[in-house]
Amino acid sequence: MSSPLSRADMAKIVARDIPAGSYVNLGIGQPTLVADYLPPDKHVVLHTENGMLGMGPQACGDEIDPDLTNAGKLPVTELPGASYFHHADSFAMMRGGHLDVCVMGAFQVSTAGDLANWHTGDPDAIPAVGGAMDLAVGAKTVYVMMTLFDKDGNAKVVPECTYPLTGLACVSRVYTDLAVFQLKNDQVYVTETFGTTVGELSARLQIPLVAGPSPD
Amino acid sequence: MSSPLSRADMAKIVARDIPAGSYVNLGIGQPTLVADYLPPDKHVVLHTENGMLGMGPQACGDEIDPDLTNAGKLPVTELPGASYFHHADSFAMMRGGHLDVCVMGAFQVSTAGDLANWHTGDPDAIPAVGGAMDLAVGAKTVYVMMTLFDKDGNAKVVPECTYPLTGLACVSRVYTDLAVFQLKNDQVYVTETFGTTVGELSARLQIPLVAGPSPD
Amino acid sequence: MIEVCGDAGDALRDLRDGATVLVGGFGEAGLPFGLLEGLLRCSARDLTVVSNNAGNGDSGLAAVLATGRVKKIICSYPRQVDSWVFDRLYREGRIELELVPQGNLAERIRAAGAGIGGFYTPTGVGTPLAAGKEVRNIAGRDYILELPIHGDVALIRADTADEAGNLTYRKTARNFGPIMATAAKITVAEVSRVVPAGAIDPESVVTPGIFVNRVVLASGPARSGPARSGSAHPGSREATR
Amino acid sequence: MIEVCGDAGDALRDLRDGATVLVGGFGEAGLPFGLLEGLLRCSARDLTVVSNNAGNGDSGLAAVLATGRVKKIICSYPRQVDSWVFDRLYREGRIELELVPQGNLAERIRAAGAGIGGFYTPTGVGTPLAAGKEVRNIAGRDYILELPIHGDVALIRADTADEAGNLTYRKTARNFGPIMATAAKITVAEVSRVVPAGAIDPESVVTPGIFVNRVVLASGPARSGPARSGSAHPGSREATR
Repeated sequence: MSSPLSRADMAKIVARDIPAGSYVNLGIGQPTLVADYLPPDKHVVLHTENGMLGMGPQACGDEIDPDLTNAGKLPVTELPGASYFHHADSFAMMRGGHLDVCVMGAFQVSTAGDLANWHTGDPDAIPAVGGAMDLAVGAKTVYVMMTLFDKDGNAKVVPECTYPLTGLACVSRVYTDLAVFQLKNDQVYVTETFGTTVGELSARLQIPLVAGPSPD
Repeated sequence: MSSPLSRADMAKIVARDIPAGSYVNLGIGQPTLVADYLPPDKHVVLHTENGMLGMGPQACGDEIDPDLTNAGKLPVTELPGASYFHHADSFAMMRGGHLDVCVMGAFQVSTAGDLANWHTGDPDAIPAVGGAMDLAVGAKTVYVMMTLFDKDGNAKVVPECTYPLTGLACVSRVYTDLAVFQLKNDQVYVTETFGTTVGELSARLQIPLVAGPSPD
Repeated sequence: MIEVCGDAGDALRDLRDGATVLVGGFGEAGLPFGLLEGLLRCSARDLTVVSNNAGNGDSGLAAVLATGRVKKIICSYPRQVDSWVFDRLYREGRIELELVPQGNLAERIRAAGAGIGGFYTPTGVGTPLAAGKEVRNIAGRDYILELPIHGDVALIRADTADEAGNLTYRKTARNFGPIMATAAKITVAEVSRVVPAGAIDPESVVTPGIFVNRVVLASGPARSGPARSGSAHPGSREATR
Repeated sequence: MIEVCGDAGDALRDLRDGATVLVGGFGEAGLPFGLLEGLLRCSARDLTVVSNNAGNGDSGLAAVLATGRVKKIICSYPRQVDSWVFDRLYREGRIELELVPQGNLAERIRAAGAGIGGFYTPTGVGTPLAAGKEVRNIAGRDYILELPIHGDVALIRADTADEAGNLTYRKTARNFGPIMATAAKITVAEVSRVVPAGAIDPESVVTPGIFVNRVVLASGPARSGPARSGSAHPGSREATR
């Protein structure tokens, strides 16, 4: 594409790349948008770590039930075939490698696939981790969805994370407004660019990039 | 009493000593007889480790359902207030110290409360342990119910077990045909005798016995 | 048999200074509001609270924290848009925080209830939250050792209780309730109704009665419709106060 | 979505030599007889079977053992009055036995499904079954380290499946089914009926569909009555073959 992606466009291509029939956890914030672009005939089942499989769209009006929320504490709905379970079972499902894909936001992702998304390292910040570390190590595939540069222009795909880590070598794809990256064996592959080129990105990121998808 | 107890009499006094409102697991074999002497108004709830609380009496005739058995694989019934759960939850309940009492048979019990009830030590025997070791360490109180002497006249309350152990220092009471013993701090207290005396028992068992209940 | 308490204060009568209190809920779903109000009126101090979050707004768990009687909280996600009570106490150094990844928190509570002495988890390896914890490689993967979290009291919100203490929950309000019920010496459940033993299908019991000591009826109308199998029963008591 | 297989042979099509097969059941309750018949007709050899018992009489698991294609069994209670097939193989040195206390067996299977690398259990401490295992004192009590048991395939018996793969069970036939379903790469459930997604109450699902890959209808009439909430549904398929 000829211009950077909007958030909605990013959500669309993440949704496009989720295999049909997958069990998927969408992290809080931006990744929840992905749900809007998963057609029912793709049979993707959404997991929310607060104890549910088969989560439906956000609830509106009369549908709102304070006992039925997603991990971001927003009211959601229930689809046919849903099930409820307690927190230990829910995280056993995650840690045990049963989820096919999780999609999370990030502050930084390293070329080795290390993820930093729970703490800015600011000594004054109140830390909160939630289920991010469990998702990072548990899902079979971790997709990150974020802008490629922060507000100050700093790259978020980096040689080594400087923020406190969430998980080691866990991210396999990074979806950004400017490009889609695959991370494999310490190599960074660029599979798509949006309004930029691999050469431009390589210069800005100051990391070696390989054009095209990783060999299988 | 003036004569040794029958099996039914032993079951009766075990039942008498189970506190009202207890959650109880009755091991396979002889201990299952105890259920017959627990009056409903005592509100004792029976656990069976194959995944049920609220087990009722053995099933007869049309009640028999191959999907509803006790740990001895005998058909049983379900009482109001029953619940079913899987094996990991069932043994979590046991290991987590939630059962008040379990009643088991034994080959030997030592004065320290060590229990041997799963293997005779015969090198030719095929070993089988089932849930015995889990019950031994899990229940708050372990009662043993057995004859005091084996067929060859060997004592089954012993200074040290010679058979392979099921659990260490786990038995607190031993109900036998000739006496009831409390085990505490390596002392053996005799709270009741049946057709014998503490002196006679001490001579036959060749272990020091204290007449009367243990101090609290 | 469970004890049906007249009010939350009665249900919390034996709460001691220094106790560890497990509080169910994820955000407000499954938060036992009535029991937390009872906790507000207790005098016990130096409490350790174990809960996924550290309170929202000024009510519920936040109100309890505001009393200054909680010395430590063990949770996964204290910082929220409306966690100002916790935020202030934390910045003032008036409350200690043990931050635990949510899955490790859940598994540590389960381990306590299940008599497990400790377990190896991959979650947190290589992160600041593994600091000081034993790392062990098992079958080619690194794990850290986590220990159980036991409670003196668990305060949970369920949907229906029967007189044998069996509980069902509602939707994602189930969350930490079933595992906290197993991990405390005394478990108190706030419920929408109490039905006779046998009115809950034994196949659908989520928390068996062995884990429940006391129940209190929630105030206000129940969110749920009548119990699926217990509604028509003449002995059922609904929360209508 | 699950795959509804035409027969047990189809459901077991990818079973390989050397595979570890988790087999549900406690005695005959919850034993997947149809799948075991399918296993009889497979050619895979050098199997490791994980099951509470080691077969009864001459059918079911005993018939599978009798083929000589099982090199090892991991179980808690092989010796029973009617375990003559296992007894003979064992005495002839033709089958290896790993004896595990029943609760440790269940917890090791659960650990595999839950991604736990190992756990400390008090069960077995000081006994011959702790031989060679690490002993560790935690908070004043001795525990032994136990490792997870993973399966390549789990063969379980459930009651109702919906098309999303959710399962319910019947009474004490539940036993090892729910944990084995979590611990294998491929889980096959033998069921009495398949109902449309949504026909099982989401609060009453015991095994969520994520853990189930294939289902096969049991032959012979179902022991249970129709599903509590799915019976009237026109899309339901009952086992009537």
